[in-house]
Formats: sequence, C-alpha cells, structure tokens
Amino acid sequence: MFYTGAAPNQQAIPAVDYLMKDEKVKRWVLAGTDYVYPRTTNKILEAYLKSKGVAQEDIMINYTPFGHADWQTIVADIKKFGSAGKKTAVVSTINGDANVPFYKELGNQGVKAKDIPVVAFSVGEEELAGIDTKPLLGHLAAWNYFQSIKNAKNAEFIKNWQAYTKNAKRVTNDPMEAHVIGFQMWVKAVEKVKSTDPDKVIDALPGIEAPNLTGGTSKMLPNHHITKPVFIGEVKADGQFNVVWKTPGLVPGDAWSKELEGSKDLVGDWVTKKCGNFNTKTNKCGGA
Amino acid sequence: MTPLMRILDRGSVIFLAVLAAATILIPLLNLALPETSLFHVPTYLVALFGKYVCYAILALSIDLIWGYVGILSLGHGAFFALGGYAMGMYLMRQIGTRGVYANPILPDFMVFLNWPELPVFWYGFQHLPYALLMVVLVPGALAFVFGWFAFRSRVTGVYLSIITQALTFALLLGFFRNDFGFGGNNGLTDFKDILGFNVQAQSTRASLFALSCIALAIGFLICRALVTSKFGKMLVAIRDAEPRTRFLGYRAESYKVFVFTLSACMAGVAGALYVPQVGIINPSEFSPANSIEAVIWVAVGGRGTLIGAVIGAILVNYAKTTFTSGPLAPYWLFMLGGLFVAVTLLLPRGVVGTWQWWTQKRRALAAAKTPAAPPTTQAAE
Amino acid sequence: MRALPDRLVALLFALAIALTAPAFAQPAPAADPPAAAEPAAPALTGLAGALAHFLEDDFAETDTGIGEVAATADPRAATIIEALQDGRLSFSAEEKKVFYKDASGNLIDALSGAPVAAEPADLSDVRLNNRVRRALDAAIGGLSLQAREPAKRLQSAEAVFKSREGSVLPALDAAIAKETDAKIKQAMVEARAAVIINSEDASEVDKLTAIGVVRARGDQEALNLLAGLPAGSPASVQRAARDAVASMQSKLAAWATVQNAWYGLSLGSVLLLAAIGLAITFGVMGVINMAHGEMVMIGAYVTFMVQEYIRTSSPALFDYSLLIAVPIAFVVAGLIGILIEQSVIRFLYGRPLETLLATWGISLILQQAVRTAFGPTNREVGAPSWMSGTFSVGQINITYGRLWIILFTMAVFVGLLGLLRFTRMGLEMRAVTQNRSMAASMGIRTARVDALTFGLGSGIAGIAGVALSQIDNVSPNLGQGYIIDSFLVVVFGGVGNLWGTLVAALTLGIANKFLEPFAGAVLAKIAILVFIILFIQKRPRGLFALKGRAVEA
Amino acid sequence: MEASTTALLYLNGINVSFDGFRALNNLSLAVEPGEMRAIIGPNGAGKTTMMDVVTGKTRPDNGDVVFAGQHDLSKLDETQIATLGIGRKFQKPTVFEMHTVEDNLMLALKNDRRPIGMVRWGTTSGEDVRINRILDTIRLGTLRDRQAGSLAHGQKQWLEIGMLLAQEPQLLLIDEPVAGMTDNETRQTAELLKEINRDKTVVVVEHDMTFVRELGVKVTCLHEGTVIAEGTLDQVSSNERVIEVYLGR
Repeated sequence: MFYTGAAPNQQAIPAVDYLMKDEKVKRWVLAGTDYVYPRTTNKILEAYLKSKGVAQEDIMINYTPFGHADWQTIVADIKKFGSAGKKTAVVSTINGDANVPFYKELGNQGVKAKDIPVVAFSVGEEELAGIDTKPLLGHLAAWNYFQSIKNAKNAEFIKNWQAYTKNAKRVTNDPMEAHVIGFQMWVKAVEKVKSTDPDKVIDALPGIEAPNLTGGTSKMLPNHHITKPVFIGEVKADGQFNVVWKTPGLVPGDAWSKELEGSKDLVGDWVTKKCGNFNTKTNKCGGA
Repeated sequence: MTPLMRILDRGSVIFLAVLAAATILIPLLNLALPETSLFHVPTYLVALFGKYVCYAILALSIDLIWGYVGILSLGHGAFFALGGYAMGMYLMRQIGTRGVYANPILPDFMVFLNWPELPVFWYGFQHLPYALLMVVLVPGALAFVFGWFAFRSRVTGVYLSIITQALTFALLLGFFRNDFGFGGNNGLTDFKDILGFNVQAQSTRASLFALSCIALAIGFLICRALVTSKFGKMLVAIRDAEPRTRFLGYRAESYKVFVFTLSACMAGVAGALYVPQVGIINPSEFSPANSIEAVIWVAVGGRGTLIGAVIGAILVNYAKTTFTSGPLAPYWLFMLGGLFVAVTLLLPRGVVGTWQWWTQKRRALAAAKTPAAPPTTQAAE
Repeated sequence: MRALPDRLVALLFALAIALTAPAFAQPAPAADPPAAAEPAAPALTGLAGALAHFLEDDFAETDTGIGEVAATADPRAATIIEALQDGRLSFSAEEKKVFYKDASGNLIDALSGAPVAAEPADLSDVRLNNRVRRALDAAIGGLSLQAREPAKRLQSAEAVFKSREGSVLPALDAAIAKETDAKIKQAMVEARAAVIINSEDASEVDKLTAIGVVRARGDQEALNLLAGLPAGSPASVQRAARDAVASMQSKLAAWATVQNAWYGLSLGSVLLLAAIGLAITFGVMGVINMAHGEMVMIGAYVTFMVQEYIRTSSPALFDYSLLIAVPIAFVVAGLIGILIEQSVIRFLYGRPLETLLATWGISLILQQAVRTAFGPTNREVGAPSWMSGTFSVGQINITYGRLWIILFTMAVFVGLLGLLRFTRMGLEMRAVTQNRSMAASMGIRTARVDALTFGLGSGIAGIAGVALSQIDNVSPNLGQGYIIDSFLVVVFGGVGNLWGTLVAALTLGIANKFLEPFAGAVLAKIAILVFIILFIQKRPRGLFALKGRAVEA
Repeated sequence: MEASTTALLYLNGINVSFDGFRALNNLSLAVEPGEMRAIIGPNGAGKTTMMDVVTGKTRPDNGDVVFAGQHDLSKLDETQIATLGIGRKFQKPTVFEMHTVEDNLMLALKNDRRPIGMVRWGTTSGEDVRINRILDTIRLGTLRDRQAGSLAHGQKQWLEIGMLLAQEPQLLLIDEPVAGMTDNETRQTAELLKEINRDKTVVVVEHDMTFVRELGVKVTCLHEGTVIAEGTLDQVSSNERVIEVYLGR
C-alpha cells in the first residue's frame, strides 16, 4: 500500500505550528468524528501540544458520531472553553456530512474565525461547495494543495477538470491532486520496470519522483509515503482558500509519529528492511 | 404419515439435494480443477456464494418469524451482526502478535486507544467453542429479553417493527463508538486464521462455504420441522387469530418469544459464518437499511415458504452483485426500490408462494373434476 | 467640520502609542522580532512609512502597518483602514505604492489621495488573515469611536472591549464624555474598564473600580477578561478578579441550565417539525410512510432551487427566499404524496406491513432520483439575514435561526390543529378516521379524503424540509436521518394525537439535551432510544392514546 | 373474597367505563352450575363487555368476578381464565382460517399448552377419537380436511363451538351463535347447545328471540350495562321496562 495523501505530520502538525506562532493560540479544542483517523491525529496532536508546554486543562477533546447534526451544545461548550482568557483554536477532524451543521452552528452562534479559528483537515473546496461560506470567513484548512494556488500546471489541471465535468463551477481539491501524483508515479514506475506486475511496480516505486500541482516535485519515500508541501488556507467568501502560510519546502511523510511514545522508534522502510514497522531501537521488524 | 414424511415433503427433498450438490461440487470444482479448466470455480466466486448462503440463513430466520408468526422484524440485521462480532472477536484474538503493535493479548485498536488491558467481555474469545457459544447466546439473549418485554406487553404489528428498527439503530450508534470496545467504525478486520488455518487460503474458503451450506441445511431442517409440527400450526394460529389462541388457553407470547429467540440465534450463526468469509465486521451491518433489505429478500421469495426465503436471498443478492458491478450501478437503488414496490403490489406471495398457490389451485380444480376422490384416510401412528 | 476632533484624536492616539508602545506585549507588531529587525526606514516617516509595510505581502508586516497607519495623525488613516477591511486596498511592489478603490470604483493613490489614471501592471490585493482582521478591528475601534452612526460606535466600543488596546484610552475618554446614548456609553465604560484592567500603568484603585464594572457586566466575555488577568497585576486586583470570576461563574452555571432547556426546546421543535407530517399520515391514517423523510428532503431541495432561482434572477429577494419556498415546498411535496397514495398506498390499506415495505422502496427511489438529478454532494442553502446571528436574553444566547424554527414549528402546529378542527376538510378527515363506513354512507368520498390527507401530511413534511435546510445538510440522505426519530416521536406521543406528538417531541428534545452534558451526544441518544423501546412496551399506545383507525397488523 | 355462593359464575357490582362512557353499570349476575342462561338486550347494552370482563379481555373498574366460588377472574388474564375452564365464542366467528377443520380442533384439544409440549407431529389415536366425537357433535364430519377459511358462515360458527368443546371447559360463553344462519341451521344450533348443556354450563348472548325461545331457558335482559329483568322469556318480555327499552319511549 502507498499513501499519496497527507500523513499527520504533513497536515496537522504544521497547522498547529502556524496557529501557535502566528495566532498565538494557547488553548486547544480537538474536535473529531469518532473514528480512527481523528483519534490518531488527536493522539499525535495531544502529545505534540504537551511537548510544547500546553497543559492538560488547556486541551479539550471531543468526539461525535458520524453525521452528527445537533451541534448546539458542543459549539456552546467550545465557546465557553474559549473564553477562559487564552487565545483558543479548534482543530477539527470532523468528517463528512457533520461539517455542514457544525459550521452552520458556529456561524449561528457567532463564533468568528477572528475569535476562535477552526482549522480543519477534511474540509476542502468540494466540501465548501455545499455550505454558505459567508459565516466561515477566515476559518482555516491545512492541505497539501489548494485550487487557488497559482501556477501554470494547476491552471491547466483545473481547466481540464472543468472541461471534463462540463461544469465551470466544479472545484478541484487535495485528494484529487494526491491521485494525480500517485498515478504519475505509478506510470513512471511501470515505465521503469516495463511491467504492470504489482510486485515489480511496488519495488520500483520508492524513489520515483513526480511533479505535483503546487509547483514542486514529490518523491515516493521508502516508507511508502511521499514528500509534499503543506499549505494553510483561510476560507474566502467564494468558497476558495486564501493561502496564508506554507512550509518552506517539501515535508516528507512519516509513517510513524515522532510524537508518540509507542511509535517514535518505529520507521517504515520497505526498501532495505522490507518492513512497515521497523523498530530502530531493537533493530527488529514487527513493532516491539 | 411419519414425522419425517411430514417434515420432508417433495420440495424440501429437492431443495436439500440441490444444496448437497452445491456443498460438494463447488468446493470440489474450486480445489480439484486447475484454474485453466472450463469448470473451475474461481475462489472469489466461492467466497461470493458463501456470502449468499449466509444471507440465505438470515432470510430463513426472518421468514420463520415473519412468514409464520407475522412478526416483521426490521432489526434482524442486529442479531446477524452480533453473531458476526462474536466470531470477529475470536478471529481478532487469533491474530496474536502478528498485529501492527504485536501485542499478544490486545487487538491493535485497543493498543491504539491506550486500553491498559483486555476488557472483561473479551475474555474467553480466544477459544473457538466459547466464541461459538456466544455467537448463539448473545443474539439469543438479546432477542429473549427484547421479546419477553415486547410480546408480554402485546406490542405487535408496526409498533414492533418500529422498535426493532430503533433497537438496531441504537446498537449501530453504540458500535460506532470507539469507547465501546469493538473497534469503532472500522470494526474488526485483518483476520489471520481460524483454528490455525489461514482465512485467506483457498481451502479454508472452500471449507467455510461448505460449512455455510451445511448450516443452511440444518437451519432449514429445524425450521421445516418446527413449522410442520403442532408447534408450527400454533404459530400460524397466532399469526391469524392471536386472541383466539389466548381464549383457548395458550400463552401466545411464550410462543413468540421462543421462536423470536430461535430466529435470532439462527441470524447470529449466519453472521458468524459471514465474517470469516468477507474478512470484516463493522457497525454498518447494524444499519436499519440492511435489515429492511433482508426483509425484501423474503418477500421476493415468498414469505411463509422457507425455500422462498433462500431463493429470494440468493436472487436479490445475485442481482445486486450483477448490477452494482456493471454500468447500471447508479440505477441499482431504483431497481431495489422498484422491487419493494412491485413485490408488495403485484406479487404479495413472492415467487415460490405464487407458484405453490398456483399448483395448489390446479390440483384443487383437478380434484373437483373427479368427485369420486376417496375421503382421506386417517393415518394414525 | 469633523476634521478638528478627528485630528485631535489621532494626535492623542499617536502620543499614547509613543508613550506605551514599548511596554505592550499584546499588540504583537511592535514587539515582533522581524518587525524590529527591519531597517527602521528612516527615510519614510508618517503615513508613507506606515504604508510601506503593506508592500511586503506579509501578514506580520501588514499588522505592523495597520498599527502605524492608525497611529499617524493623518485624516486619511480611517479611509485606508476601512478600505483594507473591505478588501479594497491594493499595492504595486514595483511602483512601491499603495492604492485603494473608492466607492465608485476609482483607483486612488493612498498617500496622495489622487486618482490614478493607469492601473499598475503588478497591482495585487493586500491580503487579510485572522491576525490582520483582529488588528483592523482594534484600529477601527479606536478610529470610529465617535462615528456618526450609533451602531458603528457601539461596534467599536465592543471591539475595544475585546482588543483591550491601551492606546485608544484617550480617544475612549473623549468619546465617553461626548456620548449621549446610555447603552453605547455603558459599552464604552465597560471597554474602558477592560483597557484599564489590562494596562500596566493604571493605578490599583482604578483597576479595582474597573473590575467592578466588568463584574456587573457578568457575561462570558467579562469572565473571559477577568480570568485572563495580566500576570503582573497587584494581589488585591487579582483577589477582586477571582471573587468576581467565582460569583459570575455560579450565576452563569444557573443560566447554563436555562440555556440547556432552550437547546432542548430547539431540538424538540426540530423533532416535532419532522414528525408532525407523520402524525397525520401515520397517526391519523395509520399509513406507515417510510418515505416521509424523503418528503422532508424534497422540501429542502425545493428551498435550494428557489434560492438558486432568486440568486440568478432577483438577488434582492434573497431574504424572502424561505418565505417563498414554504408554499412551493408544501405543494410539491403534497403533490408527490398524493401521487404516491394514488399509485401505491391506496392498494395497500389495511396491510400496514406491506405499506411499510412499499414506501421504503419509494424512499429508495426518491433518494436515488434526487441523487441523479442534483448529485450526491451537499447543496448550499443560505441563511437569510434575519435568520443569522444571535442575541442574548440574560446570559443565554439565542440564535435567530433556532428561534425562527421554533416559532415556525409552533405556527405549523397551530395551523394544522386549526385545519383539522375548523375546516370542512378537517371535519371529513376526522370523520373518516373515526368511522370509515359511516362517513362513506354519509356521502363523504373517503378515497378522496385519503388522498388529500396523505397529501397534507406529505406537504407538511415538505414545509419541514424548508426549515431543516437551515440546520442540516441538503443532501439525498437528509430524510434518512429523521425517519426513525419521527416514528418514535409519534409512537411515544400516542398515535392519532397531535398534542401527544407535541409533548413527545419536546420531552425527547429536552431530555436529550440534559443528558448530553453527562453522557455525551451518542450515549444520550442511545439512552433515549432505549427509554422509548422500554416505554412503548409499558404503554404500547403511547403517552396519549386515542382510538383511531386500527393500526394493527 | 367471599365464597358464600354456589354459583359457577358470580358477577357482583361490576363497573366498566371507556373514556367516560359507562359500558357496565353495577352489573350483578349469577349463573348456577349446569345452567344454561340466555342474555338479551338491545345494542350497546353491555352484553359483549360483560363477556370481555369474564374472560379477562377487559378489566372491571370495580366489582367481583368469581368463578366456581374461588377464582377471582378480575386478577387473571385471558390465558389463565381459559385454562380454568371457561371457553368463549366470539360474536364474529374466529377460527384459524389457514388451518383445516381437523387442525383447528386439534389445536383446541385440552392438552399441554406449553410451547415445548407442542413440538410433535400428527395426532395420537386418543386425540383422533376425541376429534371424531366433536366432529360428530358439530356435524362437520365430512369437512374434516377442508380449510377453515373456506367454510360457510354457519359452519364456522359450529367449528368455533366445536373448538370450545375440545377445550373441555366447565363454562361456555357463546356470543351470538346464530347470527347469519338459516332457520334450519338455527334450529340445529339450538339443539346443539342443549346437547352441550347436558354436562356443561352455558351462557348465550343472542338477539334472535325465536332462538332464545327454542332454548327455553332462564333469560336475563341487560340495558345500559345493568340487569333490568330476569326470568323466563315470557316473564321478561312482558316486563314493562323491557318493552320500554326495546320499543323506545
């Protein structure tokens, strides 16, 4: 398996860094849908925040079910949590359909990005297309790609996509870019080994490079993650993102988080070690 | 007539013969023949058929209560899923140190969620006999408690349907929670082996298929034996005139609880056989839509016919596989929705029911033409 | 005429900045290392120097620029700040000039104030982010404290309260002296107190007085302010703040209960809205309409289409879009309901379980039809201005959207009661419900009444969809989320009894919201479901059972 | 509970009301063992409600319902009352329409009523004898294998009475047994009931006065939930109050 999407260190950590530095956020709400990805991300974030000196009482973690629709209480709780005198931000790993009522409730209860910004990792252009974005102005998203990023390659991609869907309003987003990169890499790997045999392609993939749509070149790493730039965007009134920050270069994806006790010694290395969970301390494969 | 003759009428014999043939032939054609052979059954098809057979057992369990007692459960998927989870828990424990976190006791998701130790309700699941007991016991106990409350209070008809739906919905929400201890939305997956055999192996799959067929045959025989017995006649009596049975001195609710529990146990077995064959069990199995879909299998086949339930389950699922994998995939819901409407409006007896009704009518007509038909003699045992 | 005071204020402002700037930690720009490291641009002074920060296309620089622009004793400052806030400020890096567009769209050189003939080639907007917006708010707070419009003055007082920007103190004092509107004056006094509490050079006595003022305000913001007291405050001040926080917290806790009840009421009204159509089709007619949720969904999509149409044809009507959508949704959903009744349900009367299956099939078809027509993703339904925002009653926050939904639900409920009680159709409906054959023999066309009743129930579901489009996803799955809850509400309340439905919906809504803080959203919901399952077994006919047409299988 | 009565069925001061409507109003009635009693009364007099109270379908608001001098029926449910030996025929004939005549009787036969005792196939020879005897009594011998749903209305009435007999009760409550029957059938039914009355106590509710006359038993007339007259049919039908009730004021 290869991951062309973002690893937590390619989305969550840079976003938190940005909020800490630029917005001086001291208090954190980690709100997510109750499933593995938010739990992983929040676990990493919690460890990361604590390593940066954030106290336990300044972190509020909240999980809601899929498709949660009635956000009145939770948004009120967030407001309350955010009024303890320290700058507060919400890190949202809320998934799918639950986002619309969540942001609507934020808007209704007057939680503005200026007061309590919400940074999300699963809200992109496609999701915003279903929401009235006016009340969301200034809320943030962290991705490795935004449609609003200006370069020739991206402009061409957007043009082709809109022509393909015969809809000039169709938006592009990060997962699409990830597939574009992934597909190019696969093609290059196939060209390299001159075969579509999955095993051969798998061996050839690490090290392959492909241009991404944000002006750089992503590379497949031995741990089967890729290098990507990280962008932070603020929601604009038209449903697009205004890039307010980006990493200076490309960030390599970590298969195992450096922030967590159980996994910081682990690396994924499918090239030399042939193993997804190689322990650098014990020099053994298999986690322990 | 001996009891055996009552139980095994011609249709049942044919059905069991076909089932037996499938039980032997499909694994044989899969294992013994080379892949290049024209008659080779690919492993993916064996798994697919195995899935259908499990659905057929579920349909059978629904038919037993809906067709014969008139209890329309819109939450039978819950019992199926509970049986599946019990089996999944056994399979999880078999992973042992081969998990990502290599914890010998805790399944990966528990390590991930920082669970310090195995919760009590996971104890014992490393032993297959215990897990199998739970496969039957957990759905059975839930059905017993639920049925005991519901039938004693004479909750019937649509009210019962609505609260069965609420039951499975509540379980759906619960199992989605990671704190519940069953792996949250991901459920239980990444199974390695069952009784030491690799679940992915071709021979294991073939064996599981054969086992499912045998379970279907046993389930069918149990249902058939029940419905032809005096007990079964009582069930139909309750379905058609429940007050009459009470005034005759029967405790209708005891009958209902009994058969509802039995049906839930069957659904649990179906779920338990399903999980190793599809390799995953997750909370979506609890979704009310799944349960309602299972009801339509029975309606299509013909409720109150047993064989019809099996045929309906296989027909509808075969159609689903065919449509959802082809270019018509977006229209599958139209098809399924149309099926619901068409069957209830045009074919209320279902395929098998209509056929039975038609042959019976023909026989009655034939009998009416020969008035000299001798009065049936009583075969006292 | 206003030039003199403006100038004076700006002057005082500049003075204050000069005196206090180094001491401030909060307005980050001045203290930010990169800003400090910047060669202090000795050549450019005043406005020109301030504007130079906008050329960098860097948020920290822009932030600094805003502070400096506000600090210049220049009459153009307010115009420039407002232009930046509205996104009308742009710059040309090559020409090293900053421009803004005036109301009529002309490009004006910000420094000279002269219109520009030719637009520079590399003209680009000065970008905003949250940090810049906050800085803008603070600057505007200082600049428009004496604006002519009362709303603006109030807004800027609130902005100061939040920003606690010490530099505006003189301006604030001046404004307080001139202010005649009691409410605005109070807000300004509170803002002043906020500034004092956070200022380092205010006397202890002043701070204690200020804490009193803030304590009297008593809301979450005030609590927020006092809880975040600067670290170096004197002990007596800290003690006073602690006392104030404690007393405010206990008061707020009491208010929180009221707030919870309000949330419950609001959730209950959503449940009621979703269930009320079902109370007609299921409760009155005994038809198990599993496609009820899809009628709600259709109502929501009608709202979407109405808004789309208004957006393209007459945007001025946007605020009325929901009002326009209500009758259309009623008619569309009602007609679809009648179509369903005529084509399917009428053949299945007396066979409720079959109706259940057939209508489930219809619900799948409707969902897929909408998915095919509109796509699987959410559709945007906007909130009209009168449904956005919040207001407070005591310490509870009431969002306009929720308030309108509650009122709307009550209106629908009362309207329906009236319809059943006072109209010919309602009379016929009740007659058919109570004794079908008698009604038929008295010349009531029962088949027609059935169709109309079903249409009415569906139409009401459609209306519910209009309201629910404001709080939920407008997607093909919208209806699925409500169907089980709706049935439970109707069954819990007692079939055939509208009042029962009302009581059931509100009870469940409030119970849910009071359970949520202890159990969390999911467990609360599960608890409610289990409660209803048990309750129905205790009282199979619901809270208020009435004898309607038999719903038995 | 006072057991000072010899009556098999003893109702005393029964009140039942539904949503404000008083269906039974201080109703008192005693039926002696071995008696056959006819109950008449206009529509809405409470005849069926009275049967509901006796058989446990409706709980009385107050009053005593005593069976065989020792069982308080108001505390028991339908099933328990049926097991005590009270059989009931409904106004609308209620048989198991999908089953054959034989199966209907087989299910009604006095036997083990627990689910587990029912898991067996076919009938024993002893049961056959009992079924045959009942079939003779109810004159349905030739229709043994017919589906009950396909029987004529009168035949269904008889089948239902047959099921009551199979139950072997002490007391039979029979609600309108001859509704929809031909004169001939009515006469046959009267004979049937008389035959049954030889060893069982019977309470018959009926509108058909010819039928009641045919039975020739003590008659109780109900009106608005209370007894207004009791005696032979002639006595009752000459009672002024009864005439007033039947003919209107």
